[in-house]
Amino acid sequence: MTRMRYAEALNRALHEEMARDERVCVIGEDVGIYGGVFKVTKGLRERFGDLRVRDTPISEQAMTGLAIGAAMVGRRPVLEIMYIDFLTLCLDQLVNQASIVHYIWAGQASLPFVLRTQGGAGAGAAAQHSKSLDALVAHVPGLKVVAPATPADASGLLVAAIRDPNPVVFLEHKLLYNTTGEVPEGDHVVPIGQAHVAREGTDITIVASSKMTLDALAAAETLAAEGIDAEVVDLRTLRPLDRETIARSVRKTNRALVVNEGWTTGGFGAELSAVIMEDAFDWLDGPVRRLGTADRPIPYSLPLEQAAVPDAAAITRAARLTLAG
Amino acid sequence: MTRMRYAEALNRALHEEMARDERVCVIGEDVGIYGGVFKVTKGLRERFGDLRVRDTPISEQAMTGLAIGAAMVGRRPVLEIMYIDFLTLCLDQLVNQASIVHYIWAGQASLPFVLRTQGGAGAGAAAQHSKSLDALVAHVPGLKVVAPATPADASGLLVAAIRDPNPVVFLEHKLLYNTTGEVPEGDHVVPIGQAHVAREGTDITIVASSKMTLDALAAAETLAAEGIDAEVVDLRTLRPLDRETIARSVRKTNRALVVNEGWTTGGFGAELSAVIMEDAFDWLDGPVRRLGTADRPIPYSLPLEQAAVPDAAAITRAARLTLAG
Amino acid sequence: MRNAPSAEDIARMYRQMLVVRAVEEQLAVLHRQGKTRGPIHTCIGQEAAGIGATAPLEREDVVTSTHRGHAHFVGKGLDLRRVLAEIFGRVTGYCRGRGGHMLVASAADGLLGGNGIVGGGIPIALGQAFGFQLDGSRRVAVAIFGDGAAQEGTCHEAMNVAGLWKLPMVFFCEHNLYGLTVHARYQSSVPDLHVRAAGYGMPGVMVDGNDLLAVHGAMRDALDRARRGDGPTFVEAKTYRMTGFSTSDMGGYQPEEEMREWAARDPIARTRALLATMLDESSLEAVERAAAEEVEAAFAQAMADPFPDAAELDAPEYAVAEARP
Amino acid sequence: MRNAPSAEDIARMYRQMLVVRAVEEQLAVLHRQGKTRGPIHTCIGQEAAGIGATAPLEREDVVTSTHRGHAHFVGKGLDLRRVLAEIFGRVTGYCRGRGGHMLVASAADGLLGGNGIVGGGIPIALGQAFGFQLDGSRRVAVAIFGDGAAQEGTCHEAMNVAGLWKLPMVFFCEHNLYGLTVHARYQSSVPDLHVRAAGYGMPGVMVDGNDLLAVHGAMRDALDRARRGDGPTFVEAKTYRMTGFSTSDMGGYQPEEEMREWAARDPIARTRALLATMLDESSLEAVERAAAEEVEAAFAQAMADPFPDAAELDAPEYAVAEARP
Ligand SMILES: Cc1ncc(C[n+]2csc(CCOP(=O)(O)OP(=O)(O)O)c2C)c(N)n1
Ligand SMILES: Cc1ncc(C[n+]2csc(CCOP(=O)(O)OP(=O)(O)O)c2C)c(N)n1
Ligand SMILES: [Mg+2]
Ligand SMILES: [Mg+2]
Repeated sequence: MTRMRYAEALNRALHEEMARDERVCVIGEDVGIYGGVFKVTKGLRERFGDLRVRDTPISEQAMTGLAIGAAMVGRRPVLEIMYIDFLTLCLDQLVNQASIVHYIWAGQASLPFVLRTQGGAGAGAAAQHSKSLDALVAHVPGLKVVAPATPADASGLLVAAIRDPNPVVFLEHKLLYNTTGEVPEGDHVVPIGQAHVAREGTDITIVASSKMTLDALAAAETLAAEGIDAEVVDLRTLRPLDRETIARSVRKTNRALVVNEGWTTGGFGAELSAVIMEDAFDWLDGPVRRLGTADRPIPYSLPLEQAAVPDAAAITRAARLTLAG
Repeated sequence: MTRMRYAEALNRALHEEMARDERVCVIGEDVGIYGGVFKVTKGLRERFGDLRVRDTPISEQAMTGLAIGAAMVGRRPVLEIMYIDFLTLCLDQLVNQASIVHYIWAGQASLPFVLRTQGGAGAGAAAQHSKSLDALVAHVPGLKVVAPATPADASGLLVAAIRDPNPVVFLEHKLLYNTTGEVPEGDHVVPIGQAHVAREGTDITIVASSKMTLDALAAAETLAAEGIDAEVVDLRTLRPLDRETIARSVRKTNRALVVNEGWTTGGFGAELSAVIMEDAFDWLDGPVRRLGTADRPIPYSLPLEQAAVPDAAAITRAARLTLAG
Repeated sequence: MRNAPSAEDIARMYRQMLVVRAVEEQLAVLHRQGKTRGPIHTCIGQEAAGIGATAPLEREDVVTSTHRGHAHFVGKGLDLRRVLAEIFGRVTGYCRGRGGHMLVASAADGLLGGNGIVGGGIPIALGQAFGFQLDGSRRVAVAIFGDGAAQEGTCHEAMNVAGLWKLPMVFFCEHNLYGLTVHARYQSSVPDLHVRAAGYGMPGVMVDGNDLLAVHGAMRDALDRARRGDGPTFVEAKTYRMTGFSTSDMGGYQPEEEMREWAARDPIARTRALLATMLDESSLEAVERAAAEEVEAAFAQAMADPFPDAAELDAPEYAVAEARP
Repeated sequence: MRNAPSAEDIARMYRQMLVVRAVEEQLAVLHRQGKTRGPIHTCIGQEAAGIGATAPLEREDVVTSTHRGHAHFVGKGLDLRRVLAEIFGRVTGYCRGRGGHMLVASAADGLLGGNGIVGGGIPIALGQAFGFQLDGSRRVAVAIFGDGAAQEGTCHEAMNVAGLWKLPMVFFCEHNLYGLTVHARYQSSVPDLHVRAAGYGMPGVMVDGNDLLAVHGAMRDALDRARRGDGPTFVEAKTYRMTGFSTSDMGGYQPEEEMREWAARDPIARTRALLATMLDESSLEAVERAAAEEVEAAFAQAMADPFPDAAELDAPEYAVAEARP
């Protein structure tokens, strides 16, 4: 185990996978000479050369297609899209091209590529640089979507994503890059599709992912002081969703709060609520509660942004209401 | 009242609104000389000229921006995007631009434009021309999303959409264009944001929209023959959602099936399920059931496409299961 | 100049052109009989362009095609029966009937693949070329697209990257004067699209797209250039769609005089006239008979082939192992 | 050639340039003191381009700006205090603090608006120009964007439409040699972007972007052309960002020699030298003092202004009536 930052864990995984497999290449805006605006691709160009680590023009559509095409002929590209807000520019290639190839071509080709991006609010980056658009990709058959909360999971899931023969959308969070945690040595792989109980508890299940997992864990401590024992399920993967782990937890606690940083309406929290409805209705002592970002474009000014986006305090309040519901 | 096809009802609404308000203009691929590939814009160019009715290059991104910019300076553009599948190309302009202007600029501008498009399967149009991507836009604050099922609602909602000072995504369905129904004469406006009980019933609520409403009504007839009295709520508007009407119905019937033609996972059906959970949990005698398209790219071959997409028979089966649940 | 193709080469291409023409004429007949499903786009009149662009390719070169790909499928050597089976949704089709007419793909033949998203295949070809450059191979990626597609952002982004990175790629534009029903004069700010190549650091070439040898020669030059590592070429083939946009075209927008003018330049007649200077009439007739027989046999087989079982819908959403061309 | 601007005009623009420079230098200081929030992009070294592009505009002309818009805000006549208040998230800001640094907009001044999506404003300007053309007005829409943005698909699509429809529009490209941290040689297939204009049926002009009069003159010509109904112009201003990309830039990628070379061409020094041939030293100093005082006062006011109340988050998602510039 080594203690490191989330960004470092990702960087290490990239170094290791590029060294391990010559087919892995890294492309994106500012990923080469500068090492990425969040420094996740630091040192890769120096080590692996400017053919395998390529600074690209600002052309997200073409870059997504580039990743698809390169994967189709045997490469394993890792594409960095600087902000998840720009995923809207990649979506045609993801939805109409990447997601269909394996199934529609009846298995003639697989597309082993990773689209790394980062989202989330809290940095005063305003309406076009703070969103959490996970719902847009988690809806699409053929894509996998992961959203690790810890350095260990970031590293292990990135390795798994690079080795996966499918397109994987890899969601990081701008406020997680500087968080630290222990990361196992050696060939550390976290399988895609497995949620994980980050904290055991008996009174309520809080389902979360990415930064919301950390906030949920903090909320659980506050709740514990009030005598409420919360279980926190960290999804880690949004698609394919580990319904089993969620259902098992809710069947135990009989109460559920689902937290997702995307906009509440039509967000991934809706999917979680529906899944609990379907898999654990008879065990529920009250309605599943949803917590997400307010249904507004994310405002810049600090008091407004803080009011818009869930944090540990908001989760704590929502958990109390869930138990009262 | 006049009996007409859904496509004709839309066409009439466009004619009337263009005649009524000089600011209304129509843009899109093949909307002018040809009158639209579904003939919804027929006769407009001849009548209103080629400045107000413009055939455009195949440039969906720019066309969406064009609608935004023209709306910003006082026009009321109606943009046709030929297939909803291409909405992925419009999404950046919709999500990062159109949806934020009113709120983020603190009311300095409104964007009165309509993006008309059509979706849905059943025509053998395959994976890139058969989707129902309503979930992608219904998630976005600042956009309105409507999906009429009948000629009367198509006409009345299109008029409302054109007169609305916000961006409205107007979802048609390729298999509805040739369906017929009575359309009121005169200034027929159906307010955005109001669902409507298309069939009253006492045993189960089926929530649907667009073509699924017709299928749900057909299913209700079959169910009636079995002694099951289904209520069908036709949403008409997906965003802002009329939660009231849904809740009222479910509180009466105590059972709910939500039907949406989009992919099931992360689809708009999830939002409906979550909303019922939140607004009517205590009235539910069993879990809300979701019915959507199979979580696969939509296959071409008839037996596969039929198996993938919900129809009246699938709704009937799902309703029975809901009551058994 | 390189050696011109031999009489034998030309006869082979002539036969391919005849096959394409016969296939499409037969599809139109079957459409009228209600025996096809979904729209079918024919390239009648464009066979010299489509065959001239694909016949000079080596098997390991790859092509991204369009919604109008029959000539590319034949030129790239696909098995006609399996192409037709795909068009008829049979399990013996290249994609087991999942793709349909617009999504035919044959990984083994480097046809990767048809595409229903206008401009959607261009960035994928870019990625394939990028993969080949990384491999240091002599493979070339050919993006085929229409004059309408050239107005999509993807085309521009891909041209810039290809020119910048000197990728082994050919942009082959079939300029048939129309994008769906709209004449190029309403779609393009310039009549000749190859002039844009200068803005992307690559040569732009224009050829008479109804002159098989001209297309073939331009394509060979472009391929040589790409294999030498000198980068991409933009080839614009001026041609004409002698029929409607698709089998669902209601017509009325192609002026009769224009149709007549182009009929006089029918590439099949022209290629026959050319061959007649090299082969005697009976050899020509033998070629024609062979083509007709090939087509007849392929239709007979394909239409007798079985549909996939509905249960195939559940084929895996994800690849479990890498599969590639 | 038209009359050159008077000494008074130049002095006014010089003062605007000084204001921009002083604002940005002060923002950098405040950033280091932790008193700003989110990234702030400065245009130090580019003031002649930004002011030269916007100062010749009439009030009813409109500008879509970028993430680096301070010069445009000042050149278009916005109130500095309200610009700064927006940057500091105050309720007195143009967007009541909701927009922040990248999303300043002033409908009354035709600044519509800043934009954090690279290339995102270009199609919106296209739509504004389309609206003006429909109105038959003499207003012009100016899209300002960087050399990086010119590689986005939106730029190409918009150029094609503008050239095709002869819209009253100017494409003003601030070519500052970098897109974020990546040098143009890694982003653009051609060193000069104005050469692309030929592919879109519009004139392309290149000017020394650090020469205020050259920019101003090119812009006036372009505006005249647009007002005459002759269509768009692409103006490329070659300039340089004398500082990092934003306040969060970690540097290291701009070679010292390059920095030195461009420092010698500092547009402020050059404009001062030019003015010194027209005005005496004390007049110049008066201008400089006035600029400094204006900036100081604006900062003092803006930073004393209140934040919005958190409850403002709930401001309406939708417009209820039309509002427009
Ligand atoms: C992104 C997208 N926009 C629009 C369409 C609808 N459409 C299909 S083919 C076509 C015309 C394409 O014109 P061109 O590229 O010239 O090809 P051609 O049909 O002439 O061969 C259009 C508009 C589509 N399939 N995809
Ligand atoms: C669509 C999109 N892609 C990427 C970014 C991240 N980004 C912000 S500014 C920038 C560089 C833009 O370069 P250029 O257009 O030359 O403008 P400059 O910063 O040089 O003024 C990038 C890549 C973004 N904001 N939007
Ligand atoms: Mg064409
Ligand atoms: Mg730049």
